[in-house]
Amino acid sequence: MLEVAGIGKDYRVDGAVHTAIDALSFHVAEGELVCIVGPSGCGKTTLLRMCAGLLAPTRGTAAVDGREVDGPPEGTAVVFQEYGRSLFPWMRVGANVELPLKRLGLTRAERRDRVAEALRLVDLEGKERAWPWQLSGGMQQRTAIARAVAFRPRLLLMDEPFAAVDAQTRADLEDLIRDLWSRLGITVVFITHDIDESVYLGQRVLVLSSPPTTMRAEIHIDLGPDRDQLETRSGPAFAKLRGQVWGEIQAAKRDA
Amino acid sequence: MLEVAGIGKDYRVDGAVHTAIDALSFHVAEGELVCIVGPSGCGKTTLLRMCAGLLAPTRGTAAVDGREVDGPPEGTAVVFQEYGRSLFPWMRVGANVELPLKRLGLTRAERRDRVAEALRLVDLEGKERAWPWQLSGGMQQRTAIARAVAFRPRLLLMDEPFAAVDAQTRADLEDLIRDLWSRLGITVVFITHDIDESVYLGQRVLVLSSPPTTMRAEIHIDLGPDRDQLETRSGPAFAKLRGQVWGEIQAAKRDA
Amino acid sequence: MRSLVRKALLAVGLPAVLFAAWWLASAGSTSFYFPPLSEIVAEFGETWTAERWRDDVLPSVARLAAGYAASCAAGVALGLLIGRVRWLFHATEPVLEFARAVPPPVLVPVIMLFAGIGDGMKIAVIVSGCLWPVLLNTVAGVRSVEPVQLDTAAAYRLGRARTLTAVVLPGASPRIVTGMRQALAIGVILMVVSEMFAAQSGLGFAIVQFQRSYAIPAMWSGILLLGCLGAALAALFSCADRAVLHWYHRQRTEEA
Amino acid sequence: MSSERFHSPRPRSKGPRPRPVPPLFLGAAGVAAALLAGQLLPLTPLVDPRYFPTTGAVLAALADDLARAEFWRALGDTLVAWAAGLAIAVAAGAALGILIGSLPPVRAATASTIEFLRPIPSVALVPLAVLLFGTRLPSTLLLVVYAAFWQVLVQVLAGVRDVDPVAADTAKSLRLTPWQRLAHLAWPTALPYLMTGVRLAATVALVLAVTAELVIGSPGLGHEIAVAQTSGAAERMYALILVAGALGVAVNLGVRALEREVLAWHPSVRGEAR
Amino acid sequence: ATTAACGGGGEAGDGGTDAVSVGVIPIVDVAPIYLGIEQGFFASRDIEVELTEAQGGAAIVPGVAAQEFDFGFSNITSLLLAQSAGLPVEIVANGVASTGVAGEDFGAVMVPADSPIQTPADLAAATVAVNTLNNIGDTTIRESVRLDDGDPSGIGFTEVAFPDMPAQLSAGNVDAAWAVEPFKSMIEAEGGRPVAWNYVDAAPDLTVAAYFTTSQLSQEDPDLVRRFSEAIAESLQYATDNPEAVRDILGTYTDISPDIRAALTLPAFPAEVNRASVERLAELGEADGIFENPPDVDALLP
Ligand SMILES: Nc1ncnc2c1ncn2[C@@H]1O[C@H](COP(=O)(O)OP(=O)(O)OP(=O)(O)O)[C@@H](O)[C@H]1O
Ligand SMILES: Nc1ncnc2c1ncn2[C@@H]1O[C@H](COP(=O)(O)OP(=O)(O)OP(=O)(O)O)[C@@H](O)[C@H]1O
Ligand SMILES: [Mg+2]
Ligand SMILES: [Mg+2]
Repeated sequence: MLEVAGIGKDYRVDGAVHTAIDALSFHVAEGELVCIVGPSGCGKTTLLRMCAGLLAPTRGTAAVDGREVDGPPEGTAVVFQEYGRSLFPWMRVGANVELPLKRLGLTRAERRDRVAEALRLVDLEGKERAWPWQLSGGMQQRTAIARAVAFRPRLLLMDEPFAAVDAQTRADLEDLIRDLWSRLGITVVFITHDIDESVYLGQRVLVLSSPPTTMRAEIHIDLGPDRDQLETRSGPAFAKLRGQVWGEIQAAKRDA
Repeated sequence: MLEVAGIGKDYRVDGAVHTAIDALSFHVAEGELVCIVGPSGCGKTTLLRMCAGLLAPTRGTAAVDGREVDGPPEGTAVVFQEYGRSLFPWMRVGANVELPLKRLGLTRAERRDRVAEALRLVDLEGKERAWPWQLSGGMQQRTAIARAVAFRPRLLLMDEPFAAVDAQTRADLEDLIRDLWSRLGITVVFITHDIDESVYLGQRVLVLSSPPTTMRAEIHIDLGPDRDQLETRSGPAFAKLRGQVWGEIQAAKRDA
Repeated sequence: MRSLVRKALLAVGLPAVLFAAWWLASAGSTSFYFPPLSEIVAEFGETWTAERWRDDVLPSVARLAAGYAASCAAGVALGLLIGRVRWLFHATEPVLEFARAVPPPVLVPVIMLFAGIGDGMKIAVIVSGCLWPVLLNTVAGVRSVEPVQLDTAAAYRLGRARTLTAVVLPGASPRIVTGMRQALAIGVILMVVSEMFAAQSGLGFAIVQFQRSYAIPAMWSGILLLGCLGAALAALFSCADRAVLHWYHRQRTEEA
Repeated sequence: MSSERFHSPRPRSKGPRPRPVPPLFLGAAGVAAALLAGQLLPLTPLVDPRYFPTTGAVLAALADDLARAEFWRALGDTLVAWAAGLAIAVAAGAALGILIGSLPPVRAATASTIEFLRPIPSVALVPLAVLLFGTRLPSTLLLVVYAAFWQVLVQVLAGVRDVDPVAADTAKSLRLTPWQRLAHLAWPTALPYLMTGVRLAATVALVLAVTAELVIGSPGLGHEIAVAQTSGAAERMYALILVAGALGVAVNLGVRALEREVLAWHPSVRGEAR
Repeated sequence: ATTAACGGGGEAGDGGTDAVSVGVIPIVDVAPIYLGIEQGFFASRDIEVELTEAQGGAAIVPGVAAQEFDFGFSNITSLLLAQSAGLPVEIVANGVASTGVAGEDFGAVMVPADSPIQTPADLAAATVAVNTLNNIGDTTIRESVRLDDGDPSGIGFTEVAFPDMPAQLSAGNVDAAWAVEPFKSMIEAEGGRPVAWNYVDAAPDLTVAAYFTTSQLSQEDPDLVRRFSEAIAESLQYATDNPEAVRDILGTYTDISPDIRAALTLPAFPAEVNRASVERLAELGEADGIFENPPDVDALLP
């Protein structure tokens, strides 16, 4: 599904070249759920934006379904780290969620249903007519998630999507994403800085190094398809994997 | 130090009145570190903005040092949840951090030193000349923290200040705040949605209910003054407190 | 209700003071070109009779409306195009800057060559001046649309047309409205200028005639009328602005 | 934000992406196209070359002018009136705009007066200007400043209003002094608006400088245009207009350079810089 | 040798030269004053003239009223208008006059070659371009139409600046245009033809324009005004005697091309204002209702 080959990105900063990502290669299979973790500023967002076709790589390529990415691939939804800025302040919450649906050839009723359902799933029922700036930070972030959910993408790219919500809501949203993923068979790339979350959610966790960024480790999460917030998290396998990821991140930071 | 008495806030939404905060009363003593947790959208940010004198309460009052708050009190620093928008895009990172120092009557050299030190503390050494939009999300958030740290406030109000940083950095920043707090004797009000964090950091954790918000619980964290990321967190007392806070939040959400 | 009264008082307060000052300062003036305000006011009633309104004022205002509407439409359309298509921006900029710098007294004869001397010419003259503030502001607005919003539109593949209408246009609208506000007064000015050429009637024509025939109080009354016209149009414009950009203004005035 | 943003999905192409054409070249191409149109249009039956001379004829007249000392003196006079008028208008417009814009009560109280004064045409003020200042530079300046000032003021007023609410809260919570809030919040926010205002005012000032010279007869390009006009010398008139237009283009180049400097942080410029 | 007194105001320097500023329109009509300066007619009367070229009355009349200019040049109807409106202006010297000969005047109502308009009466339902409405052009044209037994009330007068008339006429935007030199010659060069000689029709040897000042100056410094008038009179005489010099000097302050300069019809430059023609213009203006109060010709004339 998503094939990243030797991708790298240099930013020009005041004339000098700053290598954010050196070279990264990995593959995400169709219907897989991969989490990406790494130190702050290591290039996760950069990587995601290159995969989404929003940023041209300096070297290497990303390909979706075998086609090199040179613009956002069809059927992709992105939840941006800057959730607040990615909502359109001139549209109410409902319209924000509905906007991407408009080109899918749905009837008005279908769209309305999808919007209502998505908002219900992120616990924002009845907030259709609110303006984005009338929402709390976490509610804004959930609106952005609802927009992606309503779109029913084939490929879902999420950049720290639960950073602004409380622990309980976060757990609910994690289960929501896993549920959607397993039910609809979508492919998910999930950036997070919460190690527990990465282990709980993913089939695989990719750990990035500090910049110039390379792949530090690739950890398979063999916790099985059925996961539960209480049981899974309290098991010894979870603790072991958790420790493994934590160790890699610490090592990544130390090496910087 | 900070005395909140029967404070409440109603927002007008499309003509209707939406009670975000019903009534809250609590006291934060001089030199205390209090964490506030609560479900997403319960009014934490609203409360903080009222304490900071940025938002007029509908009822009740907040008072700092016995003086009712009707504008930002002197010696207060706020770290906003929308860290990205609270940085001035027309100033480089160094200038952003330096800005509040300009009215403190420091020499240029003193200011420069404070800026450099604050940036070093949040692990952004050498980023003085970068523009905010050249930083990753986590780096922007750390810049906002550095601005507050460099200011050396008497009262520090933080709204989910570590939401965008990775686990390791988060732990470092937690220790930084605890260190500053204990060394400088500042008063800290810290909003977070990370339960572990609230227990690890605070002397007291206030749990808010769902809107219309009231105080759900006030939990004293008797973990002593010296805390350690590994030891403290792995102790049974920590687990108990953690469970207690978690239970309250779940109950808060359930009652909604 | 109270605020309405307050607004009205604020709106007429300063003009009333200035008017009174003018009245006092000019009372007993013997200067030919600066007659007493009392004389001008007396002249106002005599000059601007119903007949004059029908024959001079209303046709002028109709031309103004036509020219203004055309400028806004053309300015926004061109501005969106030029602002979005970078090569077009660079290719057209010098030519447009050139056209902008040609003064109406030499431009009008050229316009007359192409558009004759009827209403078409006068409307063209109004457009020749009103276009620029709208165009420049639209281009600037389009180019400063929040990048994350453009990324969102691109990621969901909204398509050119929808990105333009749902994202770029509203994103640039605060600037566009500023341009339109500028253009309003310029339109009134060019309405007068256009009637200095090949005219037989009109508000501007009348003022110029008064000036030429040394009917100075009548000329002043015409200038007063122009001012009133401008203020009235601006008031209308503000209402429209509040309605169209309510999301923008409310976000900014909510709590301040 | 994104340095090399992909725009819309492009047809895929292997190999290096084509280098973008440099802006200067595109601008030159645009000018060339316009000049060519100016050459060809009068050769069609649409317009009469006697009244709308071909580019070639105009350039020839321009070459004659460039050799004359009076032309350069006139150009200098116009530039002085323009630069002085623009400087005053921009300084006053920016200062008053920031001030009025940051003080809501003042803003509310002055709004109607501003809207009343704005639509009063400078040309209607000609006799008054002459009466007050005679036919020399101050008269021209009065008209130039009166026209250009409003352009700057209105832009800056809108710019100050654009302050991001979170940034405003930040400034408040930092307890910045009123002066610091002006300098570090209102001013930078209004700056992109001001730059547009400067670009509008720059040409309006030029237009008014020329017009005032034309009508009042104070020395300058406008006066030369008036002489050419009243003599029926179409080629020379268009040559002089060409000069006025070229001044406009030059002014714009200057403002663009200034923009790149002072708005380096702004999305509209930073996307382009790379 | 002259010692320049500081400008503005024209106060007589003690025993020195009076600096005098004059507002003029850079057209054929003011050639004599340029000639007079060149010939030293002013210098010999201890006057140093500084000319300011304005586009029209909008700047000159207030300029004179504010004593920014000591003297100005304006057409008679405009001066009558100013006088009737209460502006204290006085004519001090003649400016320019019609040649008084139909077919050989410096201004005429022109039509394109193929126009159906043949006589002044045909203008009755036409659109006619004049440089300024409610001024000397339309009042005299109405008279031409009346004299030809037409009804002038139906004429559609439209303001078009003289320089734009040839183009507008050939574009068909107006049926006829009242043009003066050099534009009259230009229209003729394109095949246009005159249909009415409105100056000639209005009055014999019509005085078209004159030099004027404020009553204040003429009272304060009658000597200066007298010397200025004499110098102008001498200049007018010189221009009358040396038409070639007039054509030559046009090349210095206008851009009129040499062939047009050679071909154009020069106006007459009599030394004296034709009082009867001024009265006639006042009557015509009054008949057309362009004055608010009847002008006082006696007060206006020297
Ligand atoms: N537009 C830009 N110009 C220059 N440098 C940039 C730009 N955007 C990002 N960078 C740099 O690239 C590096 C990676 O940034 P990126 O936003 O991808 O990090 P991240 O992994 O998402 O971090 P975080 O977890 O903090 O969001 C950082 O060092 C950042 O400073
Ligand atoms: N400007 C506003 N207008 C109307 N309602 C508002 C406004 N700001 C906040 N609210 C509402 O007030 C409630 C509390 O918002 P607040 O931002 O204080 O929540 P919070 O506790 O900070 O949530 P989070 O953890 O998600 O940031 C929410 O229901 C929100 O919708
Ligand atoms: Mg990131
Ligand atoms: Mg919040």
